[in-house]
Amino acid sequence: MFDFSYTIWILLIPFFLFILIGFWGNKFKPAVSGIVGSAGLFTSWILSIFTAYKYFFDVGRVDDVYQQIIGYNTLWLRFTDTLHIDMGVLIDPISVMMLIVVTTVSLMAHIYSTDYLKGEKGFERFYSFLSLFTFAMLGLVVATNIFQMYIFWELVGVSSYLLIGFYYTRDTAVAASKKAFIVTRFADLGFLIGILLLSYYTKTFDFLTLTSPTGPAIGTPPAATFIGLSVLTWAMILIFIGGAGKSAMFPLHIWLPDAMEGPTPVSALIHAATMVVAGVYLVARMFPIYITVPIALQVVAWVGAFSSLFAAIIACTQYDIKRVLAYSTMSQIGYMMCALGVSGMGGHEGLGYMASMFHLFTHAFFKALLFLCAGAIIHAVHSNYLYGMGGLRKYLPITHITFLIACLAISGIPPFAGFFSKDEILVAAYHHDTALFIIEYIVAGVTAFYMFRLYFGIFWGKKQDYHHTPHEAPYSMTIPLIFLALGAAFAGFIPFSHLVTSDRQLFELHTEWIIAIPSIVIAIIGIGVAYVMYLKPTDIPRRVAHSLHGFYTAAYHKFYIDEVYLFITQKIIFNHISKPIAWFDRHIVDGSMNGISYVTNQASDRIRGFQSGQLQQYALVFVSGTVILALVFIYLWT
Amino acid sequence: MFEGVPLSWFLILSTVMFFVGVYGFLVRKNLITMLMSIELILNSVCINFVAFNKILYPEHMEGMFFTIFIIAVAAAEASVAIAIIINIYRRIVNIDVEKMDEMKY
Amino acid sequence: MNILLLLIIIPILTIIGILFTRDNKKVRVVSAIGMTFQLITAAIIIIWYLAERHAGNTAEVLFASNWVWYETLNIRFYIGVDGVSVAMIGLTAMVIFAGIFASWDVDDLPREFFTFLILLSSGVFGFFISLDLFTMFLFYEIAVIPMYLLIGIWGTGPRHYSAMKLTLMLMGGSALILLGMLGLYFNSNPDGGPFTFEILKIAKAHIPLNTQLFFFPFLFVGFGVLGALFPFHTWSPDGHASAPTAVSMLHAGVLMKLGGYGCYRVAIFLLPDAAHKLAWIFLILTTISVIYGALGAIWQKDLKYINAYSSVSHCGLVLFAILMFNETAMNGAIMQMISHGIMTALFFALIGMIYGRTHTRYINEMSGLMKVMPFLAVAYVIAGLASLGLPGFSGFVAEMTIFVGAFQHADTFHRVATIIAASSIVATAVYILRVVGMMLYGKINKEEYELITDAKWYDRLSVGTLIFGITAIGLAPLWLSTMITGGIGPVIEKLFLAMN
Amino acid sequence: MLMLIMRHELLLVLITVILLLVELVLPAHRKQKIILPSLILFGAVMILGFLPGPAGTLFGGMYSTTPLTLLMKNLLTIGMFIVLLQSVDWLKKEENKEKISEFILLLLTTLIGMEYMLSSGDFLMFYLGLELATIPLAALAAFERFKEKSAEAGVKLIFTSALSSGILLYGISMIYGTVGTLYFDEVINGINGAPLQILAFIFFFSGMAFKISIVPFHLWTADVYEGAPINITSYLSVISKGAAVMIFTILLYTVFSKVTIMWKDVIYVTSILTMTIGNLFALRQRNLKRFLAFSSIAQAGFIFLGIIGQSQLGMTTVMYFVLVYIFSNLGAFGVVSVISNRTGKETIDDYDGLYRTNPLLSLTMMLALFSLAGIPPIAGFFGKFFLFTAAAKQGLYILVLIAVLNTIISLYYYLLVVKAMFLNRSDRPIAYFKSDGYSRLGLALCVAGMIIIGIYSPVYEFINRFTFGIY
Repeated sequence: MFDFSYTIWILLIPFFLFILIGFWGNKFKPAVSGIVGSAGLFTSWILSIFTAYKYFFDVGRVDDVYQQIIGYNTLWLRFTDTLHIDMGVLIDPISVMMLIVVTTVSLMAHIYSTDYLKGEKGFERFYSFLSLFTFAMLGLVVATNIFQMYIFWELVGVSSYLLIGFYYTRDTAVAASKKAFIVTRFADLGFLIGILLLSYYTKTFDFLTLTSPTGPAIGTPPAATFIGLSVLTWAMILIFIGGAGKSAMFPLHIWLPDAMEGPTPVSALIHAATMVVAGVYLVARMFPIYITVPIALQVVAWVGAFSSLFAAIIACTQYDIKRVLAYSTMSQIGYMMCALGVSGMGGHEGLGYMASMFHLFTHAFFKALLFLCAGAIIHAVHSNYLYGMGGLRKYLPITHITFLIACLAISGIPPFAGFFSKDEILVAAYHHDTALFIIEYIVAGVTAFYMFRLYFGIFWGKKQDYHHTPHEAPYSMTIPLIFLALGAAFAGFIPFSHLVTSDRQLFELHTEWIIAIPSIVIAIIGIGVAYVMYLKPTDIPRRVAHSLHGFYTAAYHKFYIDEVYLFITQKIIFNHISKPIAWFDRHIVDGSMNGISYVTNQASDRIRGFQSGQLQQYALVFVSGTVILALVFIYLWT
Repeated sequence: MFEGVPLSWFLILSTVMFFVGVYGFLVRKNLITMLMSIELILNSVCINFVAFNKILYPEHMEGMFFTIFIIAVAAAEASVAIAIIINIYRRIVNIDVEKMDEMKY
Repeated sequence: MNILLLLIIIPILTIIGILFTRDNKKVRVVSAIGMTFQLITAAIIIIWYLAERHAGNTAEVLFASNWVWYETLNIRFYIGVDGVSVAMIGLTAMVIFAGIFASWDVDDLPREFFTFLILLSSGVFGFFISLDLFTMFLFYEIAVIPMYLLIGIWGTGPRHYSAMKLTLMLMGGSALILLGMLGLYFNSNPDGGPFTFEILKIAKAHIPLNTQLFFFPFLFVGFGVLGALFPFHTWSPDGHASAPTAVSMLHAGVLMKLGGYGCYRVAIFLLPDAAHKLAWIFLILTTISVIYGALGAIWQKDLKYINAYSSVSHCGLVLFAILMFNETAMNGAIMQMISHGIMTALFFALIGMIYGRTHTRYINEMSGLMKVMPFLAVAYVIAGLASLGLPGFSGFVAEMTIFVGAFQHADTFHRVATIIAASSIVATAVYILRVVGMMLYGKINKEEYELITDAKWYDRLSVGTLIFGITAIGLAPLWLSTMITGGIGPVIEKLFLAMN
Repeated sequence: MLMLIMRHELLLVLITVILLLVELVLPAHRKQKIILPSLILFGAVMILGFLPGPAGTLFGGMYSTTPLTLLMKNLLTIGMFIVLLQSVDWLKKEENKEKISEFILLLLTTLIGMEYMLSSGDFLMFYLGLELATIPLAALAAFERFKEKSAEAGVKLIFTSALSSGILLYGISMIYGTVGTLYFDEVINGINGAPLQILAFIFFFSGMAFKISIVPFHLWTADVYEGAPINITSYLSVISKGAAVMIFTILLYTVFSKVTIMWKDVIYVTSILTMTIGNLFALRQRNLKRFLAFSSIAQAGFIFLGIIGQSQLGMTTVMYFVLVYIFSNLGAFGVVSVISNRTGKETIDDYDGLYRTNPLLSLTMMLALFSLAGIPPIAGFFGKFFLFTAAAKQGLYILVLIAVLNTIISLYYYLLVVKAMFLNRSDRPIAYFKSDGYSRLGLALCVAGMIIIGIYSPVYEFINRFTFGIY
């Protein structure tokens, strides 16, 4: 058996980079940290490529079943004999796939940032955080038990917080980072409680035990129920809430658009390719259990579907290109969630699972690419806003081409990567539930529309008079673009059904043209509409917006979800819970304590009359005291 | 000459004297008078002792001795008291007990 | 000669040294040296302890020595440590060490300041090593009283009021403890023989249930006052707000732990049946403190108040976990004590340093400090992340142990309480990030802040020590938890017997 | 050598006579030369007192000593010695110059009275001792002839004490009436709890309670303490109260041992009253003498917790606490007297910022106050703790609870003084001064006592050995 224990270094290298750059980064020139960081990450990228090769094509498959291999495991903290947190590396198809995704995109982001952030204050800080994030994300994907996953889950959360707040002097950035952290934190609470419930009934954290068909969760599921649903259902729903928080599913999505305040490479890495799909990964990881609790799976499917539609609609109305991409990310993740929701277990039943993972993989490429392009564009025109751009294809040829590829990919135009994965998702949905299928189908069209709205808006349209002519980004930025573009173009040809499947057994995939053709058609329709509306500056968009203005404004204001949250946090929690508590503490609790002393003093003031200084009164008290005592005790004792 | 007088008479007398004394101590404002009331109290005690000794326990003379000592001590007490009263009189030309409340509360 | 005695002798020697130091500036050096030795001693004790255990020494307490003190009353000077007290000793040594450096620039009566501070710490050490209720109580009060002078003389704000309130409330607690102690003493030997204050002996005695029910509230509330048990926590915000830096550190970091430790070591351990009967009342109270403290902190504007309320919340968690009566939760409680001890000490140290530079503690008057004092700011962020329970720092380990342990309780009521308590982590995140956002991030709002200098070497030393502590526990918690588990074994055993 | 049994009293009488003679021969302008010899002589007596000697009864049982009473006398002499040391500074003042010897002689006389009272074997001796201990004190209270307050204190003391002794005598007379004897060891068998005896006991009790200043018989205390010269105040509050406590405890444990149930309740009620009222009054005092007066009242209430223990433990703890109390209270009064002699300042507000000018005095004061409040590791803590133990042994946990809550109140007002000295700043603090050697010796003794007695357990064991078989 091949020894995978070296895989721990895939995590540890970024960790040590974090320590190294974090502590001593500011001792050298900024560039040093960049180079060191990228070099370090390159090694762990190589390692993961090697691992993938070894696993998929050499040792991973034993009689047509991909093994789940514990590459490395060590006891980290012990709660009880059965409940203990281990730190380890679990090697199986999805984790290896994620290793590739994370290291690749992260490496691209590293290289890209060396020029993108050149001269920024806190360059080395950025790299240390980036390494921290990479470490956390890798730890998350290779987690051997749910608690290890939770640990790194929190870590990615915080590194995302730190990176969003990278421009900490910008109030919007600070607010965004805070929002991101708190919203995900709130979701994580659900995750935590889910873990507690699950572990209480199954007495284990270990993924392999949990997901084994004979394990305590699947083999002998707990009988207990809570308001109609089995505790297992509750646990899985709660865990999904955690995932939904990270993956910006409705209604926990509000942090994602604001998170675009962070530097663009961060958006590409964290908020497009890797961290936001952690929720999908989590559900996939627990999939064997989800399959046993259909209700939870239904929740996953519908939340995913709704989010994808919801986000797609909003995306059509936004002008900040990064926000558009953010909403499209949300929508695509909705796709993946939905795919998992409609999936079954095993063989062709598990198509949705495979498709979801597939889409995750391809999406990582074209979405990261889109963001990096956006970065290049912003780098060139120093503006995030669509109406500040136009006709850039002359100035930014490479960016233009790569952006176009990415758009085609995401719109699902063959032969680009998006087509294959999205198609499988639609097939799975079609076979499972028509309603979901229709939603996703519409979303496919809308996606194509808003993506090409961007494309035309940026690269065509009327030429703006830029105060200094935009210029193509340097190689360190364009190379990643090209690399990712290749991925976005050809990743679709990877035979995923032979690699990543729900029961880790390969099955044959046959394209169902009955689904594929219409999906291509609607994509093209979407593109066509965008072409009509945005290729040349016309007033069609305004008229369209005006014709359905109520809906439009609502969508433009993201359906006022933020306002709702603001109301809850500011009004309810702040003014109607915390403030009263503070008051109560000061006046009631504290007041009662002070009251005691006040009463005592009062008492001592009241009885001062006894000490009147009058000798005869003293004598009177004396005598009466004697008499009273005498009477009382004679009465008592006889 | 006291033959046949029952104990209770003495006790009643002494009790009356005692409470008269206490009463005087409590109401008379003149220090000297208060001193006299004290003497009343002490004398009531003396009567007690003598009566008990004579009628109940004639074999020992304890009561008698005690009485004598009480008288002596009372004298000493009175002398010191009067000395202090004189001193007070020197300070505030007055021996009204109610005037002596410079220290209170 | 018992090595534990060093923990008391070194402070006394240090105090003598201080009193014989001529130069006021030298005083701090002397005390620093003394406390360094103290830290080293503590480290040696921990290592030695672990070595002993590793060598298979399974005695209930190690380094025990037992001298008769008051023969006729059978009062003994009985010292010894188990896993729990060893951990607490380590915590105390670390905090007092950091505290000395944090108060490096005390210029008003430094001699007295350091004397009282070290006296206080010696009381704490004595408390943790003593296995005889009498000596325990004695050291407890020694630890409480210097607080009055420390806050009253060197404090800020309404310091006289706060000092008086704090002292009286804590002494009120100790009064209740005294009563409970006497009750234990006179029931320590139901079947004849001399009465005793020795904890381990009393633990063997079978105290009738009614007696237990009578005395348990006294002991638990008595210690609970110091453990900031709702509604007896109100000394803590004012006290911490008024106290000088080092005192807040020591007080929130160590003294409040005396309460939790006492509840665990005396109330629960010696009166298990009553504990079982009455747990639910105090469980409700502690759950309230956890949530209440966290939500109360959200509104505060004064850094020290924020931290005080978060201390209420965290210490509430300690008592909460203790009342769960199972090994994991108990383990978590001890770890939470240590983690919160270091963490909050770090907080107060930083607050003191920030206050010393900006001369305000109101977060809405500060902004953008990250720019001018990066070290302190980063340290503050680290402390904040630790306190909102981020993996990699001690807080996470402790809280997770508590939650998992508490959730293992068979009774639904307890599990619901656990969920409620767990939801405090969100509120914690809210107020921590609020502070970080308002105070450290953003643009500098006053031009005089531009001139602020970053931490001096002694600030860095004290902060660094504490950060090292939280990260060391946070990254490799296993040794600590194993050590503690060894310590709480007997308690759990006794509780288990009581349960059925 | 039967007389050796009575050695304490005889020695005191001896030096009293010697001093009288010396005083006769001394010329008027060299009166204060008598201070040193009298101190030396008294010190010698104090040391001689500790020498082992026989114990027994004299005069057919009227006078009897036990090792315990001998110990008590020694404690009293120690206290007395400290008081003398502390009063030297005051005696040397101009207005007292010609009354030095009177002061010392009267003080010695009261001590003789107390010692007779302690070792009295029957009520007559007891009464004589009591009066001998009281009457000179009245004279001493009115010692400062030119101060109205002093005279007022004298009046209040002499009159109330006369009344109390009258009532006490009435009680004794009724005991005599019902029992037919005055000898303690015979009275014991006669006591059977008849209503008349209850009445008698209550009268007797109130007489004693007056000396110990138990609520409601305490009202004279504050005024007399305030008016009298400070050293007399400290003497009153420590020595005479201590002596009264000791003899009272002995009488309760021996003479009234048959009717324990009866006096137990009385003690119970009065001790609660005393602690609470005393504390409540002490809260609001600004004059330190008055303040200490009420604090000493409260302390008396605590002492009753020991008495109610009614066992060897009770006796020991009471004795032990009195010992501790002597040192603590004398420490406090010592500081007050030094400051008042030098500056004439007596209120708490005058003490603002004292620490910054006179650190040592402040530290001594703080130590004494903490000892009174019962803060470890000072002796007072142990004293109080053992008192509570004694009470708790009887299962009187409620009483103990009330007591511990009272300690909180007392802590509060003791801290008020500490606050004044350490925390408060004053624009006109008491200037630094160097107190005289005698007072410093006295204070040093007190501090040593406060620190050693508690931590050094043999002291307690030593007392415990003597109290064996008392109950």
